[in-house]
Amino acid sequence: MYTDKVMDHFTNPRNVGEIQDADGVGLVGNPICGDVMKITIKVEGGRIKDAKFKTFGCGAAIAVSSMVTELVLGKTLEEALEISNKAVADALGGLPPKKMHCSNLGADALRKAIEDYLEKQGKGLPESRPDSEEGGEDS
Amino acid sequence: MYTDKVMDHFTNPRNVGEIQDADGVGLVGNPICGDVMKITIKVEGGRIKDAKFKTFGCGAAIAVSSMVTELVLGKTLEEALEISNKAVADALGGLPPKKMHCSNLGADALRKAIEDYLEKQGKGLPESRPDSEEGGEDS
Amino acid sequence: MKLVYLDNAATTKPRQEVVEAMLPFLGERYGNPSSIYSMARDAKAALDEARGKVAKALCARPEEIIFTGSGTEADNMAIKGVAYANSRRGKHIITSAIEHHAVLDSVKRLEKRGFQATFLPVDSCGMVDPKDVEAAITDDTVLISIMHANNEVGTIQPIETIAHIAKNHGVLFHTDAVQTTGHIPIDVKQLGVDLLSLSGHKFKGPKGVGALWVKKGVKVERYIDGGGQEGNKRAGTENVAGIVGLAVALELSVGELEQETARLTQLRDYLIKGVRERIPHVRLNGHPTKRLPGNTSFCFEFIEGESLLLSLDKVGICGSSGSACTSGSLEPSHVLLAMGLPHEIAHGSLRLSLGHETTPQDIDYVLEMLPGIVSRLRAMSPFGEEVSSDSACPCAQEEHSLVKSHQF
Amino acid sequence: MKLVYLDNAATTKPRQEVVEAMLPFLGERYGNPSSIYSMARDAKAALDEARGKVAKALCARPEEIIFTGSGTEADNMAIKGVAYANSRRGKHIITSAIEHHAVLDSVKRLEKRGFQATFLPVDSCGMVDPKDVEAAITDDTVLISIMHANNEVGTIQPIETIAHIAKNHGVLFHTDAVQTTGHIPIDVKQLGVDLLSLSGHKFKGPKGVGALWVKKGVKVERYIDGGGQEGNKRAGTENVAGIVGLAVALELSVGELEQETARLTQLRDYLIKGVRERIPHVRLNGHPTKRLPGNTSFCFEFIEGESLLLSLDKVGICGSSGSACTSGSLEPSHVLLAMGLPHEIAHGSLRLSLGHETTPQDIDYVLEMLPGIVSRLRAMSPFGEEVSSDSACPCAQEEHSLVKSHQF
Ligand SMILES: Cc1ncc(COP(=O)(O)O)c(C=O)c1O
Ligand SMILES: Cc1ncc(COP(=O)(O)O)c(C=O)c1O
Repeated sequence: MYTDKVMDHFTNPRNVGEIQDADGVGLVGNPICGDVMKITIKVEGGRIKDAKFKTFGCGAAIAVSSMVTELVLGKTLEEALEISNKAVADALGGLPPKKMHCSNLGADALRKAIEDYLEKQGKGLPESRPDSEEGGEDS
Repeated sequence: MYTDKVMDHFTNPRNVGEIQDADGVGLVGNPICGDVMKITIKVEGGRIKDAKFKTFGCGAAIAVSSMVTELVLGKTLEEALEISNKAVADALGGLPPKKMHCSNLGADALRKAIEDYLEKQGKGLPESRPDSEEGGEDS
Repeated sequence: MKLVYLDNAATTKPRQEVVEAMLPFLGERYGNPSSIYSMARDAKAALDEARGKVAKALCARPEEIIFTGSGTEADNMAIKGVAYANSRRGKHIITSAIEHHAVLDSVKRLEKRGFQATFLPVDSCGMVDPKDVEAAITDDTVLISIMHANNEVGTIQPIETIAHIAKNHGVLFHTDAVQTTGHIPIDVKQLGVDLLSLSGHKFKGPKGVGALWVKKGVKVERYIDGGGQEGNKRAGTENVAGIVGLAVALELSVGELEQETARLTQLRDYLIKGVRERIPHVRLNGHPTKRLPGNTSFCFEFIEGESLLLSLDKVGICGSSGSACTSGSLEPSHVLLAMGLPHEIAHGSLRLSLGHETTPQDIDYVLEMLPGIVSRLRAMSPFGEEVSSDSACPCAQEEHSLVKSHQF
Repeated sequence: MKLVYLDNAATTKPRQEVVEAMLPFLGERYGNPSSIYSMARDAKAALDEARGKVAKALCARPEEIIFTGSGTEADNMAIKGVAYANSRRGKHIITSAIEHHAVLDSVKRLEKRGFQATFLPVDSCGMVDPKDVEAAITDDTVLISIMHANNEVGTIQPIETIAHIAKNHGVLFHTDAVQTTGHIPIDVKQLGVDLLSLSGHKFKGPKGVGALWVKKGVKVERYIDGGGQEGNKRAGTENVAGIVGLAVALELSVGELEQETARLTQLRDYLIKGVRERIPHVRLNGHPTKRLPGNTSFCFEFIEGESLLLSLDKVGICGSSGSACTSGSLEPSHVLLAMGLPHEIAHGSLRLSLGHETTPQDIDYVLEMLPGIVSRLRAMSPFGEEVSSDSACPCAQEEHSLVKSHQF
């Protein structure tokens, strides 16, 4: 059901935890649906220096969280905002169709964290917004 | 499905054939239903001296025909008329329920043969008539 | 005693390879395919592999295959499932008078639920006329179901032509291919059908497992409700061992189909010829050439089928009279009657269906034993006397007059 | 790696004796039970023997047993078959909210066909209240279907009491005994039910074969139409090997039921106690004592079931979350929700179901591995932080407030 990549990220998740003095916090999902992701980021010089996650959810949700925190490290905010849920799923070698909708929220949590950071900085969002709906297209 | 007795009478049927100068002939059944029995008898001194059958039908029909011709040998006409379809089935150790109705016509054929004989002799039927419907009762 | 099994249309012996493929799933690989741990995923993978094999054998896609508990269930699901799922398009169903009871009784059940049905006649060879199909279609027709080949007399129907007609009229078309799958080539696209039923035990797979192929996009209501198995289309924990067995059996049968067809056709024609030469008053049922490679079906006049079968069994020959399902019944075959045979002739039917293990020696043995058995039973028959030894096949009218002479 | 299979409620490993009993019917004894030659009569005799064994295990009569292709099919047939055959008596059906989907979805299907249904609630232990059953009965009620024991939480229902109520009101009563057959004593007369479903693979028989017991005289419409098999009550060539396997498995299970119940109950309670002692914020689902000998069901708060299962699988422990059938779904178990658990708690469910091969060492292994896995997942959970180490089982309200603090 899950790719080896998913299982690897599920079994050895990268960047678990919470940055105590985070520059941005993103929380998405709903415990009623069984998936909640919290991503905390540290920003330095317009780049994401650190990202950590905490996730309540299925194997896919945990792997997605792990993968997105890995993908984003060192990226500029603009680059980070371009990471889509679909891109995260692709980086994991794909997800079962059912999981595309509900558990594939990593990029959303990341964006929320960046938005939180920008808000705190009193800045708006950069112009380009990746299609956040795209993740579910092939299910 | 069939008892050993039925299979014995089917495999080695007794009294197959037709008595050429028969004293009585009984023909029952219907080829459309798949069962026709013809019994021919020879009567001497009020007793059945010989009985033969020809049957178009299933295994049960053939075994029943064989059994009835065997049961009747040496019997008086009165005794012969008391043989019921059920008695023939019992003598065979029983028949499958489905076969009780349609294929268990041996006693009927025998009675027809006796009636035929009595008619030719210008006599009526003796008083006691066995319940010819009885054969099908426990199916 | 020698055993000559000539009832391969009723069921077949599972191949050794099939049983071997099944065994692990009755043993260590017993996981429930719906569970998520490795052992269960292994069972799921085996199901997927089986689905792929069946799809390949039919030139279809894996996701179009739904495994069922029998060919009968596949037929029920096809007919009732299409009828209910598409009842807004219409409530009229067309089928033939010679379908297997799995189809006939499903259609009759629907008649009790407010649907209308037409049961098309067949000609004396058991063939459905595509023109009749077309003429029967109304604005209300939602489904046509015509079998690929008949199980009793072996006649192969003009499915492509009928499918074409169905498509032209926008009517869904199901074919019961239980007798043909693994026996004659099947390409669902070329056939042009929308649904197709098959059954494992007819091609040397296990009993109690079948499949329904449903063309992508065709709406079929789930027939067995419950869990989400089979893509939510057929509930119930999967018969993993059975499904694996079915798939292996089908793969092997399709792999050797060409040689087997040639071999069986020759044996079949040898048997038909031999019977006709040796036994008078016999007729061949079904189409002389458009018939299943393994099917022979005869009517021996003046005798009844069951006594013939029992006599054959005594010498180790396994055959059937009508279909296995109806052989417990006293009614003659609805197929033979639909072909216009009078009841008393239809009662004398014998189907000898050849299969993978059938050898020329088996046929020789039948040709050696059968004439004596038929003679013996005829000698016991009250009709036998009137029979001349004229070996020309008497036509139905002659028979009728023979019977009438008895005034029944 | 050690494999600890604790998903016996999903499926069980067929016994060696079962497979051995089946094999001849996948080999030399392959006859079609409907045919009439000796080889086929042999298969028929095997079916009769199997029927006798199943009847004996249920204290029923052989002719009351109908073999089916799964427990699911038995449930479909019971519910739809009774509804259609007795629809003149009424069109209202009563069932519970915690039935298996085979029952729930059958009832829902009937709702689409003009029947009405009542889905009774259960208490926090998953128990149906017989008073609710009685209160739900109307003049139009034709069938009540309440499961013997629940497959997820193991709660055993007061079937005798409900059956008594049904009888008093002249309503037919079906029980889904798929989880209890072969596991707790069943005497259909004592239970007082009219129909009972069972499934082979739940008691160490093969998958893809089940049975429906129908009390003599109770009218049930045939669900799978076709040939005259199973006393004309269920068409389709019989899965002879599967039926033989089911019967042998049931006979063996019933033979050792008493010892197994004692052994499993002890192991079960040992597991429950161990989990509760070692892991905080865990609740036991289902009734503390009126539960299946082999069933344990927990909710671990702050974590989600699938990630728990995957983690257990990594160390060779096979369990399930909700039922196997729904584990592919994202919805939490309808059973846990009906018992009043909030969604976020229901997501964290784990069923470990013990069986014939389960040893004390297996339980020790679980008790060794599970606490670490739960801690690790909780450490990953955004809810974990707020959790005090207080090991008292938090009630649903506390959970709700915890969740609300996240403002979702
Ligand atoms: C209570 C209950 N009913 C019905 C079923 C369905 O039986 P089967 O798996 O044979 O379809 C199951 C198990 O899946 C069950 O646990
Ligand atoms: C043409 C045809 N359809 C359907 C069936 C039913 O298949 P099954 O025996 O798997 O129920 C059969 C055989 O019995 C058949 O020959």
